[in-house]
Amino acid sequence: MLKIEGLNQFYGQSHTLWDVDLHVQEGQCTVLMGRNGVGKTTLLQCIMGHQAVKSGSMMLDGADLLKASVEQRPRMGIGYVPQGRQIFPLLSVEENLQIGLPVRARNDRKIPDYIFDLFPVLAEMMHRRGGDLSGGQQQQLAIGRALVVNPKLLILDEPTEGIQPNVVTEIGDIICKLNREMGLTVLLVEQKLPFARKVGDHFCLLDRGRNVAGGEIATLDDELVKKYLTV
Amino acid sequence: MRLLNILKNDRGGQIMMLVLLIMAILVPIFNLMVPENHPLHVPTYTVTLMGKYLTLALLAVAVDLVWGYLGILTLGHGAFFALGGYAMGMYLMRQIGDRGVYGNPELPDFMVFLDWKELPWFWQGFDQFWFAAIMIMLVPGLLAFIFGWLAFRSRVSGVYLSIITQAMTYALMLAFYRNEMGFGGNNGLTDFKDLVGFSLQEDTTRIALFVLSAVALAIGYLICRYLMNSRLGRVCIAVRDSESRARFMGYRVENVKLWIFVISAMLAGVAGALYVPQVGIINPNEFSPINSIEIVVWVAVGGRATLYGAVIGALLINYAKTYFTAELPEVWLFALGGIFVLVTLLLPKGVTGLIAGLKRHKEVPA
Amino acid sequence: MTVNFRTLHRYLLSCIVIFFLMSAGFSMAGTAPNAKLDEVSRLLMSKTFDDKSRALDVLVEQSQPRTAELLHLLLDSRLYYHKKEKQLYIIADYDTGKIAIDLAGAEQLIKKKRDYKKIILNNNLRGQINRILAELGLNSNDPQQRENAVRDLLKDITPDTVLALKARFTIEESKKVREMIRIALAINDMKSSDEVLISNAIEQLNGSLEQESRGALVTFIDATETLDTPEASALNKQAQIALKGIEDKVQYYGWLETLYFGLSLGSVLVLAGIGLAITFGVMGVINMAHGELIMIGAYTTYVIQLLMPNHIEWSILVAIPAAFLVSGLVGIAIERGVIRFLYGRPLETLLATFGISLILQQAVRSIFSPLNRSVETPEWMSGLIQINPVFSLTLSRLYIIVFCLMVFVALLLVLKKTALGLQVRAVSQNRAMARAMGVRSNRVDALTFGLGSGVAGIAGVALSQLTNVGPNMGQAYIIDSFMVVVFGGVGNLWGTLVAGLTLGVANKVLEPWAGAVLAKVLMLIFIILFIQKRPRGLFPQRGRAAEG
Amino acid sequence: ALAEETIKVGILHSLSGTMAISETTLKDTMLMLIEEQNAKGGLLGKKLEAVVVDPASNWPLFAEKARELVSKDKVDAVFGCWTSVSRKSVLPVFEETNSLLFYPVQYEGEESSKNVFYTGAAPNQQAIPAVDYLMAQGVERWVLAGTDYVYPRTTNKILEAYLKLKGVAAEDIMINYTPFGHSDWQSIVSDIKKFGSTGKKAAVVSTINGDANVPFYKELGSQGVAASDIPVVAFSVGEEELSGIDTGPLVGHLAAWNYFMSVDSEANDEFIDAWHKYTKNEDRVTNDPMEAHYLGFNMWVKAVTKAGTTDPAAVQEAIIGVAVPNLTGGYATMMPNHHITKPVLIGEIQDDGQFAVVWNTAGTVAGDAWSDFLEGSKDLISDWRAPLSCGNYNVKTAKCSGQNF
Amino acid sequence: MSIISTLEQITDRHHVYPFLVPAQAPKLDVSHNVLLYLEDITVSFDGFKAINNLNMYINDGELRCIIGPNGAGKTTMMDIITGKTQPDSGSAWFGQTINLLEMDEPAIAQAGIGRKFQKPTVFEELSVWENLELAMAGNRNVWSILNARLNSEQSAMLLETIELIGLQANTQMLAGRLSHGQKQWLEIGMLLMQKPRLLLVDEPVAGMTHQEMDRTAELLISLAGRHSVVVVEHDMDFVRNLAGKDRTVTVLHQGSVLSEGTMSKVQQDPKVVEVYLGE
Ligand SMILES: Nc1ncnc2c1ncn2[C@@H]1O[C@H](COP(=O)(O)OP(=O)(O)OP(=O)(O)O)[C@@H](O)[C@H]1O
Ligand SMILES: Nc1ncnc2c1ncn2[C@@H]1O[C@H](COP(=O)(O)OP(=O)(O)OP(=O)(O)O)[C@@H](O)[C@H]1O
Ligand SMILES: [Mg+2]
Ligand SMILES: [Mg+2]
Repeated sequence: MLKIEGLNQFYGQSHTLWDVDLHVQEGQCTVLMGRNGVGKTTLLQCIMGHQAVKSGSMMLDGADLLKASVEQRPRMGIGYVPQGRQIFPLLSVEENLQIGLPVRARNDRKIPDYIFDLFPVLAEMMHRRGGDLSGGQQQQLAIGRALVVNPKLLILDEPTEGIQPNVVTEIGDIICKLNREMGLTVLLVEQKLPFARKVGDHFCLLDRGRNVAGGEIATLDDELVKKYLTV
Repeated sequence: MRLLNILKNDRGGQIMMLVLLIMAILVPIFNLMVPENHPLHVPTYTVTLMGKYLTLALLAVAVDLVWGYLGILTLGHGAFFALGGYAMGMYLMRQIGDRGVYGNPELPDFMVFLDWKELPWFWQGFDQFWFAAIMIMLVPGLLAFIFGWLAFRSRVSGVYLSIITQAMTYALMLAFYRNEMGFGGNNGLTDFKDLVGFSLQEDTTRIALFVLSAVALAIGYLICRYLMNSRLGRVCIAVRDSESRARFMGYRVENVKLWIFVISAMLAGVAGALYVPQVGIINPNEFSPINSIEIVVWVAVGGRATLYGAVIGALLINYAKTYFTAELPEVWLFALGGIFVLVTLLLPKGVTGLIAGLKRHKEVPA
Repeated sequence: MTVNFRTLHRYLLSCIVIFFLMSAGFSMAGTAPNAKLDEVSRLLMSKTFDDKSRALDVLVEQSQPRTAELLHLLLDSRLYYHKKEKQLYIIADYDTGKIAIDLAGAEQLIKKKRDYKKIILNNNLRGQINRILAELGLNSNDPQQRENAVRDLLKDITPDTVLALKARFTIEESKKVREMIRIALAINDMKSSDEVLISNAIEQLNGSLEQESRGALVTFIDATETLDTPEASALNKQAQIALKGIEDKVQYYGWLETLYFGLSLGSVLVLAGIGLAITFGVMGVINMAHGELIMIGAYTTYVIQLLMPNHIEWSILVAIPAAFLVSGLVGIAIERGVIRFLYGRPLETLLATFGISLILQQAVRSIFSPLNRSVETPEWMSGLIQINPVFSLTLSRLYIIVFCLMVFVALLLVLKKTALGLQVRAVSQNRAMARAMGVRSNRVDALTFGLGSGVAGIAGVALSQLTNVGPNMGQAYIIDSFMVVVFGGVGNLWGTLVAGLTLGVANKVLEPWAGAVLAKVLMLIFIILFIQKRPRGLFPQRGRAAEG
Repeated sequence: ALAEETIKVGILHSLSGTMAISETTLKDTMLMLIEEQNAKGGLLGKKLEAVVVDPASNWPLFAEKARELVSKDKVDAVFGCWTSVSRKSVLPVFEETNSLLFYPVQYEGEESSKNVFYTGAAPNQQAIPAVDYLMAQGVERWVLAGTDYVYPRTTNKILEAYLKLKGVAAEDIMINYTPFGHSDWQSIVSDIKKFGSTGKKAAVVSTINGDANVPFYKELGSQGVAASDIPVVAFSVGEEELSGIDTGPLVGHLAAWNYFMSVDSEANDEFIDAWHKYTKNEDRVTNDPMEAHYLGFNMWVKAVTKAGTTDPAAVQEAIIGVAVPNLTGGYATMMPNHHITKPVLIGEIQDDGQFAVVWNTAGTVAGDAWSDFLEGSKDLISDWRAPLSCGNYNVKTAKCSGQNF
Repeated sequence: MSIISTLEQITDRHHVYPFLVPAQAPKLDVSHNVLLYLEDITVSFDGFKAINNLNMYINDGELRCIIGPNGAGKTTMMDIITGKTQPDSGSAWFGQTINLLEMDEPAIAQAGIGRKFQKPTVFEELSVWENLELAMAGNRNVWSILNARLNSEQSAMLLETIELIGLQANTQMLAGRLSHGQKQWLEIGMLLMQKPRLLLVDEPVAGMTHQEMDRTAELLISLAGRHSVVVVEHDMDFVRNLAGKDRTVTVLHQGSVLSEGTMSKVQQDPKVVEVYLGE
């Protein structure tokens, strides 16, 4: 579904991503892994168009993503849960969710109920300002918000960060459910191995901006972990 | 030696000091020694003009100190400048003595014809230069202290602070326009005759004022640079970045802001005091909010948080103004406005940003 | 409550008069030349005002059927004379008109405009004419006119007028006019020496807010102060009580008036600031060109009036959408051309928009000249609603208050109820994330800035009715606009409304006490101190995010 | 070498900022006058050349630009300034460089400089006759409303003294000052209304300046203050200002000037025609300060011709006593105190934006540098002829103060 | 205050205005071996009780883990301790003598309470080095920071810390350009430089790999003893690691303490399992 090849990216002078390849298969859950600062977030930002790309190609279902503007990407079916949540702090929870409505089909511009089933706390806090929520609540809101645009590809940047364990489990279940039952393709950045193992089908390892390994999640062995995920 | 140390990592500052030094030596020579019709002769008109630019540059440095480094977008710094100017103006008025048109030895002319019977209390003492010299720093400093003490303690920040600084200068402007205030109303203070005994009409006095302005700018610059090179400077940037984080680290943000603000106001006061004898008039218009906004614009054009950028910006824009108002009197606002727009669009870091490239000066860890 | 469309009514009247004259003229053309009318003409053509005054006297003595008509012609400066022919002419429209009509109704083509000289009046003559018309008006068919006539006569009551009033009283049907006449007669009675009459008169004047009633009471009190007969002091007491009652009422209306002035000043502030509440408050652009966008709106009004010189009445209604469009488009151009490159650098927007404001000012100076332009106030907006003699509401201000509220409500709806409102807030809080949610930030920015600018333009239409339309008008409002927006709390429309109205009313309450300058200074000091108490304005953004 | 071919004339009027509204016209007037003079063959056989600068309504900039004109452009005379403060700002420059300034606007008086020629009205050429006129019309109560700066303050001080001298009681005088550009006149107009409704006839003497006038008159109109009830006589509202106001509701209010566009004279017709031709606009109006420049320029031309040189010292001497025709059909003469003689006219606003003259002084009035009604200046006289050569000679102490040239 | 009493105050030459009293906190007194007392604290936002009658005591030198569902009020509690939020009622004492509720943020920080925020907050426009330098303990009045110079000992300490947080390669980098995880480390480093008596650490390992977590845990454990440390974290492995066998773990829920005890005890608490741990 998403096919990235030979991607290079620079922050000013510093070369951050080096010829990165990433293939995300339809209906699968791919986990992007790597140490702090290797460029995972940067890669996702490139997919979302927040960072300019120096060279390389990026296709979504055969459409050239690089040609699409940032605001077209959600319309092409990408939902994004950024690192650090990026909630609109002064909008209410409801408004945070409503932002994505215009992307939905014309006759279906309402927040889907299943989001509140997934995250009951959102329904509870409907009218509170997003910025007032606790860190974990914000994270749930961010996932809910990404689901509003009816994505076919859901991109999550460390979604379990700061979330209570039972909800982490739940989020894992939800991702699995979305992925397996509703056929949503998922691209996930995750540091926590058990979680990654639980939800992921594929993995992709980055180190200092380069691909170093990838494949079925089962092939992610201790050696790789030791080499690329420990300090 | 300590002095040079201040400028150690400050290329722009070094060049500026050098230029100032050369100017302070050459300009008097070219004005006084070179005969009038020689091509190298610098007319007194130009000297005074340059002197004026230098005082404005000092003002811009003062604004850069609080805006560039501390993030306080002050839209009222003109007030401190004007107060310094008024203190100097009052001294100059008292110097006129009985040479006013009404020949009253005590009262300035405007008081005579508005029928004031005696000198108001706040005019007392201004016949002494030392007193005036103290007031030039003290009055703006005190106002900045009171204002800052109130505002920073109650954590007014951002645009709220900007707007109340604007309100401050606006209120002062309206108040000074009132003739009852005893500062000459709209006409302000004019017709100065001499400064510590030297006639303001003499070329030598003007040269002296010019050199004095250059020295004041240099000293002001060094003070600011010294402050910003110190850890205090880094705390300022930290405060600009995230005030609350700095507080949680134990810094008394309000005190840091207050002192920098006061120092900046005093520098502005000195600039105003040197400005007034060179332009020959001080009037409430100097308090006008638009003036204060313009100062900020100079700094932005030059490049924020570099100090020397403020100098460059002030000189550039004021020279442009002088030039355009004579060469394009009918449409010069187009040119000036155009410059502002283009600089923002094309040079996000101001003129100095263009010069210095993207390189950022960093102190190497000891 | 009487609506006083003074000018409108005068205008209508003179139309009727002209029609009358033209139809009457033909029938009179054949009659023998009227010697007296000739004398009037001669006197009117004289250079001295004394002669003209005498002409009026002659007119009245004669009680010509055409007296009223002639007087109206004079008042409306439609009466001219030919320098050489020494004859009076009526010229309906001197600037563009081609035809002059003499008193006999004969038309004549104007060959050289400068040959015809207007018959110039001075204020005394105008006063005289108005008095004559008032006396004539006493017998008018319109009760409103009769009431006005009596009110005019109040100013100077002579035995003649008393007779006329008494005569009128016996046949007068309108209750209001009768009441008015009663007051007039009572004022006259105050001068008599009959105690019963005076006592009744005081009774009658009790509660009357007419200026002259108060005057009569004051005079009476002053005159009887020193007399110490029991009757006189009783009457004096009675008069004082009546006066006190009147003055209390006057004071009460004085407060109402101050409140009204305050609200109207406040609504001007709100109108000026509310566009900025969007561009600055919501979008975060420190828009120094806001004042110039107001100015563009005002100039649009001017241009519209130029385009439809014969429909000044409607021009304002056309100008509102036009100004919204023009200013809005200029705003969009500014946004697309400059500001969009500056998002995330709010301080730089100050620099750029400052530059833009200079350019716009100079552009207006180059296109329209540096002079102020004259924008006419349509008839339906001028005049006042006279509630009573001491309290009236100026119509133009009333419209502006209402207009301000309408604009406010409309904006509130746009921001609260439309997707645009939500999107613009999202964009201003986190641009990158908003885009990642599919918000077309370019469009949103352009539209929002256009909206704010358009509203500024609308404010310009309103301001053109109150003040200068010139290249500097923007500068006059920019500071106040920022004060209002910030005082109310950035990003809060309600704040802007409340702040504007509060500042307006407070200013007007302070003004009589401190004078206009000090009042303003005090307001500024108040704002400074208030911000110390509430560092985020009247209606602050609350919550974790706002605290930073 | 080329520079010597022309005689340079400096024009120092704000073309931007708050004063551009008034001053731009004067710049055009000067350009027109210079063009006409060149068409007549120039001066002393040389062409005149105008040097225009923009002091941008900024007072220190006025001084700077004045110095630039004099020392850099080497102009022979400068025509310019409008506000008092701009004049005060440039005054030392002209005195220091001993060059000439022609100042065309009515002002508060209390000044007489060797280097300045005041071609506008002094208070005795405007304010006092206006009050006399109103008094003759039966006005008994007076509102003196002005913008808070020196001109209104001085004028009102003079008027107050004058009115009291004429027996007006203190409670019949109301004085009110407003800031520059004051735009909300509701309360003040309402107060005026109240002040004027006590039965005694009241009038407003307005020294309101510039931009504040439009909202003031609009408010008068909308609160229904008619000229026949409470006339307003203004000293700073001329045809130019009226062209920015809808004059319909203002008919009958007054202004006192030394010239009106509507004045019926041949010179005036010619001047207006020339102006229309020069500006290519039939609707442009003329006003009093324009006439002042007309007079000042012609006086300067005549004085230069008389002296045979543009040397300021020579011109200063030659110009005293020079008389040139004014636009109202008489003559204006430069007096020894550097003020000129002028007729005083009172005009009423008409609905076409013009003034109709309703009264005028029999002859011309000489401008008085020092008011006879002010304590400090009663004893001062000004005479720039030798041997006195002093702008502020105190007849009591026989001293001349404050000259350092 | 009435005008009269104000006047009296002004004329009373012995009256000392609060603003004239130097903002010097009294000396820390931990004679009862308790460093932090939180008693009966309640906070509500627009009617919502974020903290409800909270009582908690932290011993001197203790390492305390606090866990609890999202929105339980953990961060809010830290806000109260550090002076960011004023509670509606209750008391907070630092040692026996220092009343935290009467002090503002800088005073509290200077008294010896340091904090790491949930969302990493560093000075983005200063370099890593400068961030740490500013955090370094020392006199914080304006005059002394103006004259402050790094001595060699301090520099060495800085370098040591940088090494500890693994940012050697980024010393001169602007902190704003660090990745999320790097910022976390930097903030921990800043906290260390500050040498506080009490460290409040809000979710220090969010965004770190497992191995980094272990390092962090080690670091925090090594700090305990000399300092008191309060750690909020959702990662149970990390918490287990920290709490070891005998350290106290507090579970907050809906603004008050739900359960307290050793890790194993807490883990077994069915209420905790229900609202927090799951399974
Ligand atoms: N705006 C920026 N400018 C310069 N360099 C940056 C910027 N943002 C990130 N970097 C650098 O790019 C590298 C990759 O950062 P990125 O945020 O993609 O890391 P990450 O893999 O997501 O790490 P983490 O797990 O900590 O979130 C880091 O070394 C960081 O310092
Ligand atoms: N300023 C505020 N206005 C309104 N509600 C607030 C505010 N601050 C906090 N809250 C609410 O108080 C509750 C406690 O928040 P807090 O951030 O302390 O939780 P937490 O325990 O830190 O959660 P997490 O583990 O998710 O970070 C939350 O429900 C939050 O929505
Ligand atoms: Mg990341
Ligand atoms: Mg938290």
